[in-house]
Amino acid sequence: MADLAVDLAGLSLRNPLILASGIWGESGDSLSGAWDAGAGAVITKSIGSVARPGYPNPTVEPLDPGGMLNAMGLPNPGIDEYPAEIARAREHGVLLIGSVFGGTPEEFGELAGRMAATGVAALELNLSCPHAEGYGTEIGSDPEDVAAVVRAVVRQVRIPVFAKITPNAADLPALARAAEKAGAHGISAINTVRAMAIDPELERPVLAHGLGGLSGPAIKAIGVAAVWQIAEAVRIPVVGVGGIRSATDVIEYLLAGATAVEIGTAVATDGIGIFGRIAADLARALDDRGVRRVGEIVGRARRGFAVPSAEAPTPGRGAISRSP
Amino acid sequence: MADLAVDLAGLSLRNPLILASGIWGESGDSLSGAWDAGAGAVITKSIGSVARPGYPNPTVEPLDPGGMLNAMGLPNPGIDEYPAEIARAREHGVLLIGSVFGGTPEEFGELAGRMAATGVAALELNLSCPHAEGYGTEIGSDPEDVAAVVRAVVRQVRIPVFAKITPNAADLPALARAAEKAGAHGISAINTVRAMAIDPELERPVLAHGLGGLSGPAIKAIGVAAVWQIAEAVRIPVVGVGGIRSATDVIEYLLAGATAVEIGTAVATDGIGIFGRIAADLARALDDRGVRRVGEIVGRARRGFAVPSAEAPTPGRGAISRSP
Amino acid sequence: MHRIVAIDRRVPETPSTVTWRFRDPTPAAPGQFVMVWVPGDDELPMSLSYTDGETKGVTVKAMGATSRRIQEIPPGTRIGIRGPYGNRFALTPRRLLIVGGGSGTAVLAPGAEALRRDGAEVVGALGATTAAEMLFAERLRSAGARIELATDDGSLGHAGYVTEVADRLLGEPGRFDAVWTCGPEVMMRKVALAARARGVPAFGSVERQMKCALGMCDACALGPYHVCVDGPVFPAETLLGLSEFGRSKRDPSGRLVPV
Amino acid sequence: MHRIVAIDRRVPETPSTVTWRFRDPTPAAPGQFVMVWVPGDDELPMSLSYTDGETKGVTVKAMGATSRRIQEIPPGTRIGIRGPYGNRFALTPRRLLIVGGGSGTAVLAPGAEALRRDGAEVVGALGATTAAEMLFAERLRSAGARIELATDDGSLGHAGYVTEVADRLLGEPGRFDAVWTCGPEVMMRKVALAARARGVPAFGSVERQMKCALGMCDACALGPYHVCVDGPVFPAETLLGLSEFGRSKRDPSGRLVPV
Ligand SMILES: Cc1cc2nc3c(=O)[nH]c(=O)nc-3n(C[C@H](O)[C@H](O)[C@H](O)COP(=O)(O)OP(=O)(O)OC[C@H]3O[C@@H](n4cnc5c(N)ncnc54)[C@H](O)[C@@H]3O)c2cc1C
Ligand SMILES: Cc1cc2nc3c(=O)[nH]c(=O)nc-3n(C[C@H](O)[C@H](O)[C@H](O)COP(=O)(O)OP(=O)(O)OC[C@H]3O[C@@H](n4cnc5c(N)ncnc54)[C@H](O)[C@@H]3O)c2cc1C
Ligand SMILES: Cc1cc2nc3c(=O)[nH]c(=O)nc-3n(C[C@H](O)[C@H](O)[C@H](O)COP(=O)(O)O)c2cc1C
Ligand SMILES: Cc1cc2nc3c(=O)[nH]c(=O)nc-3n(C[C@H](O)[C@H](O)[C@H](O)COP(=O)(O)O)c2cc1C
Ligand code: FES
Ligand code: FES
Repeated sequence: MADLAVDLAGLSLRNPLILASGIWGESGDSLSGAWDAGAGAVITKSIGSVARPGYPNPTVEPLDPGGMLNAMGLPNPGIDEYPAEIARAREHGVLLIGSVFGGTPEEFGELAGRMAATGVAALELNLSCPHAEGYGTEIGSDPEDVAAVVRAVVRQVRIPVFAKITPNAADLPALARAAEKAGAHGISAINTVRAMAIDPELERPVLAHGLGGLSGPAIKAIGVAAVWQIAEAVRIPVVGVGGIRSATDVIEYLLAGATAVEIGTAVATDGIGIFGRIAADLARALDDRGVRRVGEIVGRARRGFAVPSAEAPTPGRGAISRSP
Repeated sequence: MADLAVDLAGLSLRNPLILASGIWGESGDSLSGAWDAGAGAVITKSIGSVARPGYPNPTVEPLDPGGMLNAMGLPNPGIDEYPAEIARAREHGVLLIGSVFGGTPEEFGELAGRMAATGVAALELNLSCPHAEGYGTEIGSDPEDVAAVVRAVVRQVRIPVFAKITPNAADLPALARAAEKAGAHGISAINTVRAMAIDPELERPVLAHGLGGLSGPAIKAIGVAAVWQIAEAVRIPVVGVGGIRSATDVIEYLLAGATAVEIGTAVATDGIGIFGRIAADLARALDDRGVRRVGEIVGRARRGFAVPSAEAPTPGRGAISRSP
Repeated sequence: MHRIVAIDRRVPETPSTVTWRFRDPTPAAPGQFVMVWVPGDDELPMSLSYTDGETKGVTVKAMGATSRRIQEIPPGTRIGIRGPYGNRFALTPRRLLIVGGGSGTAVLAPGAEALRRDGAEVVGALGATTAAEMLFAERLRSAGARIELATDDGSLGHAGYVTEVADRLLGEPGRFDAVWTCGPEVMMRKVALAARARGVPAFGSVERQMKCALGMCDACALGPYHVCVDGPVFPAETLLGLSEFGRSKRDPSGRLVPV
Repeated sequence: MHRIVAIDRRVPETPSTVTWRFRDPTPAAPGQFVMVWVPGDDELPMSLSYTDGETKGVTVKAMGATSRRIQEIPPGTRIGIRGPYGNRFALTPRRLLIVGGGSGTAVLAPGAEALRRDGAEVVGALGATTAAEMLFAERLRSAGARIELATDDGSLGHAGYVTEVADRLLGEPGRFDAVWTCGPEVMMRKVALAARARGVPAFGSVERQMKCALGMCDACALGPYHVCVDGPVFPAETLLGLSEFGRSKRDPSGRLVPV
């Protein structure tokens, strides 16, 4: 049986399947439940400095085909209250990654320190907070902002720090490189993709917030592209996120260069049992291809691949693969 | 019967349904065919300075759910040869918009002048060309680049110029404002979304180019968000593109603020008859809601809409809609 | 993937509750709820008070600001519906006791009606603050249920808590093979304890903050459960085992606050 | 949405053609093609030379650099398949003449076999440059077709163009109720004209540059048609009406170049 364990920036994960931030992340019992269901690690919901109720409903709208739209508005009980939930999950033995969000590098640094003090094994920085509401950009869309946030955080903590990259930016490799240079230990990609639905009958936005973020299978190819580009640009590990619903999806991300993956929306569509199912399927799929450890296939899609020219036809591009 | 005609930056379209660039755009006969099928205008494929074969196959991969991945590599016969195709379509009476792409503002200006000389009614600037192959950014992801291109083009021509915006950028309103300020007469949004597929069995990218662009229903919510944001930011008309397959989709874009829309991938999934079908359905749908001219519903989803706060619960947000 | 329905009929039930009936052919079962979007206002979870056929219904109680505001919307208003979500009451009892507190009866009524149609015996103990607030007593009577009432102010039926009526009824050994309850959690806790004492299996429908209704966002976390997918109906034994039941719930930010 | 198949059998047919057989249960009809992706190399349109049952086949002719290169891939190689795409030969003729030039016979063979199984009469006029390059003559004979051959160098059958054989066969009035042809366009044009002269409906399968195979990218534009969805099989009358037929095609950039 293939060994699913992975080393992720020093964290020992029993398998590469991580619960994504914002899903089952409000209560310590839920975090424990995701762990019991087979997740290799679980990420808390993104915690800020003060309690926020988030946007009013509707905050979520399932879309066809295969998309999930949400604008929760980062509801969270604030860093004063949340450690109680973490304590509960830690008692349960959960491998925890604490997610935090802030508006400035200083706020990120402060939050990171307090989150680390709860005993989480690592941090994930949610860099997708709007710079200023009403404008299209996020703090995570500018390499310098990203670097400043990461620098402020790594100064405060001794645990691995993952920078979670937004897809709503032009140059994802540049963002990832900025985070790496500033001291991040890993990159998570991607967060949700800016999107919106309007009810054609009622003639108004469906979400109370209007704009939202798209997740689920509809964004898988966007996430895979991000991982592919980022894994080429940095040496720190990349965690792939976006639209994963099966072991095949996980393999696609691993081949693109992800060391581990996060699963979010599939918990809604397939139930929390998705972790156990994918872990079993993944082990079988690796066995079938004669792979003993997950790490062997990480980035393997790059083997023999070269970008062709669009200016003139290219002759034979690389090796031909045979069945095993 | 509702009047489908729209005025788009001075162009009189018999309906708001435009054939998107890169679809049925290689031959004059195909452009004519799309017109005969009921398109309100047709856009040529993006033409450059010299003939390019594009990337080798596979250049296209249909994805589940509802996505189409492509990396054609901007194949085109070049501006020397292409005018013959335009002449053929013009003879047929087609309302033509010429799309051009270039690597620098100067090249765009030169191409725009030559394209305008063929007698097309308007230009669309494809601003999604990679700045430099291998890097993640496009010439259209930087507001200053966009402004420089638009300035170079409007100096050369006297016909309306549409800047086609990439979704692979942080701040779409900023790009649109830059184009508007530089003299563009309209904004088209969006082009394809950066994406990729890896074959899990063969362990290699499916497209010869590796990275590609996602189109089709999977990106509709991304396109609607872009139009919503851009329409708020500029005064020039916005043309909505991305994932349109039905009259309901068109209405969603119109409500978000689009004056007209473009249809691409649906030609593959539904056939060219999609133009006639949507036009008929759209007229019926407008009749049903008592709308006489398409223009009446443009941007109407903004009526009474306000962004709520995520920091504290909001009381009643705007009017309640009743059935007619 | 919500759908739009128009409120066909607006039925004021009591001074503080109103029922909206709307055409919606999507099948639903007693106990399930829908997310009701009042455009321009909020989206709230609402149990279906009518689950049969093509005309469904929800019964809205004026509780906080939102539910008060939306009570006023007139017939013809178009609202968005997602669902039905959640689990259902098992329609297996042959001798059922329902214990409804206030608008909680709305959750119990469609299942009680279904069992009556099926020939089962249904007894209802319904409580309200005052006579005018008594909900669905007539509806259940005309379905053939035996109904006993209680009001806090004694204006109708027993003067006092409905749990006292329920206690008395449960005191007749072997009379019931199941109890369903919905109402304030303190009430449901009492009913659950009484049923446990008599060895009668009981089920309660609970409410928690809801956002996604899809088992994803964790807003409705209740111990290890998510009310939106694992509930809203839980065995009373499960509820009694939860430290939060009857004591705390989460506010929209996820903070635990008293119920 | 391609699928991966392994080449089960590699059958060298002539010095310049090889057939790949592979398991693919997706139904297909004679005349249709698939997009064949040779990983690490190109993706090319290939007509199915075997359309029946679960084991399909394509017959690859060494034409340019790519088709030469991929001819060498060994059995066991996994390739990607999309499709089948395009239209089909109508299986209605009862007295069919097929006229195949070179590897074009591969396109005609499965339909001819199907008609034979159905009891129809099939006569084949097959041409090649030389005897060794004659494709599928035995296959069609064993299906019960009467086969007449022609080679440019006279090494087998009639010395000269296969169109001369076809002309002769078509000269027998009323003998055929349909003609199918596939091969170089100059050849197909001659067959089309001969069939028109005799009043026999004819159908030709044509090739053009292909990228999407979905009727979107316009690479395969042929007059007002798209070969990938409106073709590859066209009535000969349609082809004769197209100024491009037998004269020009588009290169990968979309430029019109001579066929
Ligand atoms: C599964 C489910 C089914 C539901 N079904 C119905 C239904 O059929 N009919 C219906 O009217 N409501 C139902 N609700 C409750 C409804 O969704 C709202 O929570 C309720 O209308 C209050 O909303 P509000 O915004 O007006 O009040 P809020 O502003 O949220 O609260 C106002 C005040 O009411 C109190 N309050 C809120 N909810 C309750 C409660 N459940 N019990 C006691 N006090 C409360 C609060 O503590 C606060 O003091 C259901 C909830 C869930 C989770
Ligand atoms: C619908 C369709 C079905 C096809 N079915 C088959 C099939 O079953 N078997 C098969 O081998 N090929 C088939 N082809 C052709 C095949 O897809 C390639 O075009 C062919 O293999 C040449 O590719 P290449 O890259 O090797 O040659 P290129 O590099 O494209 O061309 C090399 C040389 O061959 C010439 N050439 C290319 N194609 C043709 C042609 N069709 N006729 C005459 N000369 C040509 C070119 O002009 C050039 O001189 C089909 C094409 C289409 C569109
Ligand atoms: C309801 C919901 C809430 C989310 N909340 C957060 C959050 O608080 N912090 C964060 O970094 N990402 C958040 N995300 C993004 C997810 O972690 C993930 O990046 C994204 O959904 C893509 O993965 P998926 O397709 O598997 O869901 C949220 C996503 C959803 C659907
Ligand atoms: C095969 C293909 C080729 C395209 N070529 C071009 C192009 O040359 N120029 C351009 O501006 N956009 C091009 N596009 C983008 C489309 O015009 C359109 O913006 C995008 O596909 C989204 O719309 P859709 O979902 O309706 O296809 C192409 C898209 C596809 C699928
Ligand atoms: S409401 Fe989101 S998990 Fe239940
Ligand atoms: S191959 Fe693209 S339209 Fe035919």
